[in-house]
Amino acid sequence: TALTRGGRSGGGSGRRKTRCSRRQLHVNFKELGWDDWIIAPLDYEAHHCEGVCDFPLRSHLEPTNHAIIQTLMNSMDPDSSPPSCCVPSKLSPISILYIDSGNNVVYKQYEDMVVESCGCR
Amino acid sequence: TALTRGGRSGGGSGRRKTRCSRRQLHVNFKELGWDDWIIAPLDYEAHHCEGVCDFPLRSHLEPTNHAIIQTLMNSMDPDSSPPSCCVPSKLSPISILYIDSGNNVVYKQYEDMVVESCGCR
Amino acid sequence: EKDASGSTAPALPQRQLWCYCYHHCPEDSTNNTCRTDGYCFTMVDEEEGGVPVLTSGCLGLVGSEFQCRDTGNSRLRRSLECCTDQDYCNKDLHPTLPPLKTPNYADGNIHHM
Repeated sequence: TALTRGGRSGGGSGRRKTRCSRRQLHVNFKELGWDDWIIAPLDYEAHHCEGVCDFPLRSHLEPTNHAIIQTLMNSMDPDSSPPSCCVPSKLSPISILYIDSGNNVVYKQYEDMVVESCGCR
Repeated sequence: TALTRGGRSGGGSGRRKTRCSRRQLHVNFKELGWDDWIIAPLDYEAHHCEGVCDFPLRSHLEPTNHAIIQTLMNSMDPDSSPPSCCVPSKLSPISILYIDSGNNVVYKQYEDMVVESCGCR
Repeated sequence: EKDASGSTAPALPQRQLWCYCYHHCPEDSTNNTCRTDGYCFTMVDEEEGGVPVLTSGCLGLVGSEFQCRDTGNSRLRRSLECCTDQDYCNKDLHPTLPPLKTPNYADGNIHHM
């Protein structure tokens, strides 16, 4: 069979594996029912990480040695352990204006609210 | 139906979900075919993280704000995003004695080789 | 220096290396290239259906001793080669799938009818 480049499978109907990458996740505080204490913003783009972490783990996924070994073990024997998992490797904060329990209006920075990049861990 | 304590579901046949925790993963360098360059150790206990990250994310899982919000969004609409993932939150090194490309015997510490604790990210 | 599946431990490159990448390049990649503190690689692996697929890209320095050596015992056949001698060196890597492993029958258990 001819070698195919890039695509998970050549011309066939092969299922294309989507690898670990950053995806969209729009968070609406109103839908969460938090508009009774959050003034602004009422929604924001948080992103999330999703996709397979398969061998070899590319450099932009910043794998740890453990993630690499776990991925190798999984490729040898899938029952020995799951593959490593696609999770946020870099996060950033957002600031929220809200009403606290003492009825004061507070403007506070919440850490680790937005995914900047994903990795395999 | 009466409230029950601890069990995922009452007396019924409900499947008990295993939560995010540290599990065993014994790594055998010989089985990986690396005994031609690794002298010692030839195997070690690396552990791995596995299990569900469901609401509420307990404190020992050290969730980020993003993981908490993603878990909430997933519980509201499972199609919006996957749940947060059970991954190593603390890792430790091991030292390996090996033969390098110049045929020298080297003793080197490899970071992040053993899972010490797991978390939801 | 090129490192096949082989026994040599890769030397430790210091500078940033440019590599060709096909399939699963970083989000900010341009013209199918990526950059790393470690190695370029090219791999041929066999999909579930047996179709050999060629992929290439960047591997970080962390864990390169493990990934570049790979394991000869993965369930699906694959062959990965790493290089670091010059930018885009993985353009010249042409790994080939290892031969199929013939299942070993227990001696004497085969009865010829």
